[in-house]
Amino acid sequence: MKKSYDVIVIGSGVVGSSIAYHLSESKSKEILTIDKDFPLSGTSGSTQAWVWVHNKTPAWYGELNMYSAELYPFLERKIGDVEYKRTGGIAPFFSESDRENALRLAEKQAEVGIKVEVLSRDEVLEKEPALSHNIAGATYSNIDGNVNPFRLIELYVRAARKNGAEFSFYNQVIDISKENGMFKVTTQDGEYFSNQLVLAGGPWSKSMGKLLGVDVPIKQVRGQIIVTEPLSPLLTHTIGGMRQADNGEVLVGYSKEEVGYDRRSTLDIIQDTARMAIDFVPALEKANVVRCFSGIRVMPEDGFPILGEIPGIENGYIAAMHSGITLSPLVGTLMTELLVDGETSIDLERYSLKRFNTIQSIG
Amino acid sequence: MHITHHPVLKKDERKEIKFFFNDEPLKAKVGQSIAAALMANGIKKFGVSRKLHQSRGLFCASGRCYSCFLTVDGLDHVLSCSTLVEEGMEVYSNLSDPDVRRGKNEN
Amino acid sequence: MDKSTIVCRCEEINIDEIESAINMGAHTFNDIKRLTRCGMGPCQAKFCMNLVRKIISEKTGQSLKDIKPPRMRVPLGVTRMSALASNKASSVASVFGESAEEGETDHEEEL
Amino acid sequence: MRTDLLIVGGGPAGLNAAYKAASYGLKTIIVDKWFSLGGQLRQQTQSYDHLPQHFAKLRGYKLADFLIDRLKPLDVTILEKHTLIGAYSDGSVGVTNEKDILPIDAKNVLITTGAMEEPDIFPGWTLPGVMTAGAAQILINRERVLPGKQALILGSNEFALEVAAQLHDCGIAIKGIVENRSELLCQNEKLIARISNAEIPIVLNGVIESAIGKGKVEEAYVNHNGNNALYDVDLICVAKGITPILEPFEVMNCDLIYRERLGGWLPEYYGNFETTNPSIYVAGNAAGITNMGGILLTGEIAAISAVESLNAASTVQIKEEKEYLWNELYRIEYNSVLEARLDVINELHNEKDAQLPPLVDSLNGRLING
Repeated sequence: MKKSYDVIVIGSGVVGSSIAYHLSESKSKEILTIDKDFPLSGTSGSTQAWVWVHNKTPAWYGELNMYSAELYPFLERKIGDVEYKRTGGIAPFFSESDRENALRLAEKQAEVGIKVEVLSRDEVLEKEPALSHNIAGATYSNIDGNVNPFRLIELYVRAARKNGAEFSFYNQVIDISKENGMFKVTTQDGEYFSNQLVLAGGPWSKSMGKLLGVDVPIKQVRGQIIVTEPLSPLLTHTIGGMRQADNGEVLVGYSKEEVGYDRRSTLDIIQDTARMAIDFVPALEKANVVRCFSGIRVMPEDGFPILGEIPGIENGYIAAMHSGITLSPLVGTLMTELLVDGETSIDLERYSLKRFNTIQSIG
Repeated sequence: MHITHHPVLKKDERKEIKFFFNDEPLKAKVGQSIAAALMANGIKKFGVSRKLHQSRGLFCASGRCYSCFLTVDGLDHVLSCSTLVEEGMEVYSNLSDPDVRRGKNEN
Repeated sequence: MDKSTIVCRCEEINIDEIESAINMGAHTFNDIKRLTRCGMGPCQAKFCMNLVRKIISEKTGQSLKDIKPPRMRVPLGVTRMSALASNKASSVASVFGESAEEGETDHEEEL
Repeated sequence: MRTDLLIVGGGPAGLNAAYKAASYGLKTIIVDKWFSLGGQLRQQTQSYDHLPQHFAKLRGYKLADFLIDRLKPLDVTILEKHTLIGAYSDGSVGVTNEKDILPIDAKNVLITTGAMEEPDIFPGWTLPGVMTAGAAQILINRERVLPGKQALILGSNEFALEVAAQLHDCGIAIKGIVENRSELLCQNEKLIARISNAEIPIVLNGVIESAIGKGKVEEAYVNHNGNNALYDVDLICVAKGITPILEPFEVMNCDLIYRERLGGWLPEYYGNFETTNPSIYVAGNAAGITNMGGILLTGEIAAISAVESLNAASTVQIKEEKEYLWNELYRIEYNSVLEARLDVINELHNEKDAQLPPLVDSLNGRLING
């Protein structure tokens, strides 16, 4: 392995791998991606992996997600089958009083071109007959879908490697400093130098930022998921709270707890989640649950992605966000533009770390 | 085959009952697991694996390997090594993924 | 042994597939599991655990004492959803609630 | 549901622990995943030699009956067909009977879930007719069903030979005991003699190349010293040893440790058999693979620890109990197992800077001095 690169990306989750892949496509950079574990061992490997747009608000944030979702079919043609399916997304509501909110959402999203329909109970059940007859209605959009996160990240890494990008796994970054204008990244396996540095550490972004003297205002949020055995085809859409994977497993979960990096499954949340599964899809009561898992989500303090240059750190960049699966094709594209050309086709000003005003010192 | 004369254990005095496998009537002893009752009738293949469609049957008999799944009284994927056979029980091979919408709970 | 010999009975993953994942750089059971689905089926790696650990050890030279078992989770054994949901009246929040308020920021879609 | 002691697993370790704990007045619950208590003893028709002094020599299933019957007058609640499913965030545990989940708030939890059989692989090992030796034993002795007519046994440890002999006695023709090493693993001379008298062939330096058949095993190729031979068999029993069951410890957040001589990964524990999660204890094969005497005694030691933690007996009683039990363990358990067990205990006490119980400490010395 070399010692010196044009770009070092720290973190090989869905965001870091996508950046490495898209950068490698530009054929203009020598790239090293370093991960303390292995791709999929963190947040990106413990997700339902919806590609979800329709009720992301405000509309400008929904728009960003829409652009990214639109990139998936093209991405798949380049890196291979990631089991991306534009199933359409259904977000059911159980009370008629929610219809007004739903209509308002549809109106707002229409302004940026996201088509959201507000469905009656009968319309929902026609689309998705397994849903409970107790629902009052749902918002629906055909832009939503899902992807196999295991395939997605594996293929990002494979494609990037094919383009010459290097990866170093099970290699914890211990220190970052600047030497003669270059970043010096010290890891448990050695020292590496680069001109540009991208922090893509997901929930670990905060501690990475500390190495540069920068506060990255994110929280860790645990989400617990239950997974059934593979079932005969039951759900055809991505439902707000669950989906059926290609292999027939149904993944259910919608919990959030702030418990740091604790990834245990607790019976309290698992039981709530099982109840929710049956409330949404009564037939699931007969399904066998095979496993549960939990993931630590990244949650920027205001909820929106942190993307772009790190203020005060020349040639330092950050990409930390919730919804990394949905956003990864677009984020990889935009970060590549930024690192290669210095400007992006979508203005990232609103997503800059600057908005938090939390720079402590220049590392 | 049932063991009628066990070298150590006393005479088997368990009552005989009838159950069905793929609609065929079979005999079992009270207190036997479904898996054992099928083996007693010479049936070893309980179903097929989901990817390669290879034959599967009893493997660990301890409720841990899940190779012995069967459909029992309308419920798919019942662990047959740890479920007791009952009079009149209707048991079917495990040939496909469970269909949770089938039967009485359909909404 | 024939590389097409099954290691994981549930997901029907063979020696070759596990070795490919190791070649890609995965050196722990959990990482191999996510790449191959080995150990993700109903038995949850109970039977392939030590078989896979042995393959990792042979391929990577790591000692068996350094190769941890995969993460094991609730519910420990296959359990009906109805049993899990018993004694519970309320369910967790739904995705719809997230969009109900304009500017609501706590998006949580990709659980 | 509240209790002083929740025992997960109603095999010999759990049953013996329940008796001891309840004798000192601890309100005790046993949950067991099976229809009936007794664990592996239920299908053991052989009797055990190395038992503690306070046990009579009995066949396995009779020993189970004895252990269960003596609980009857005591305050022990038995929940059959219940399994541990996980832990709540308040520390209570959930057990399920596949219909409901019952939360149990226990002051102490003792996990005696035992061990599981290790598989071995060869092309065709997933065919019906290939099963663990334990499964075949369950079929003949608990279910009273013949699993086949002609069998191969893969592996040559004591359990492999015991099952081979029992299958033979039930009328199954054992075509061979296949061992890939150059000698038998079993060192029990009586058992080896039984195999020899039964004229069961032993195939050393042998491996099963493949099992073949349509829908079930019909034949198997065995490679013996480089030559392939075809065996006409409908049953292959895999007996490659056992390893502690781990998943209850992982969900209870107990740290694990690896010791080959104890069967692989197992929970770490202190000299009182408490795991790294306070008030969660371990005993029996789950605490390292041992013989029946070791299983019974560790259950009892763990029970005494729970009794001690609740101040349910006098210091003198506790001391006497422990002295007797540890001395018995020293007498009965194989040296290599006891050494490895003490090593686990020493390591954890060192790591946590906790003082070793004097008895354990003295055993360290006795083992070193032989």
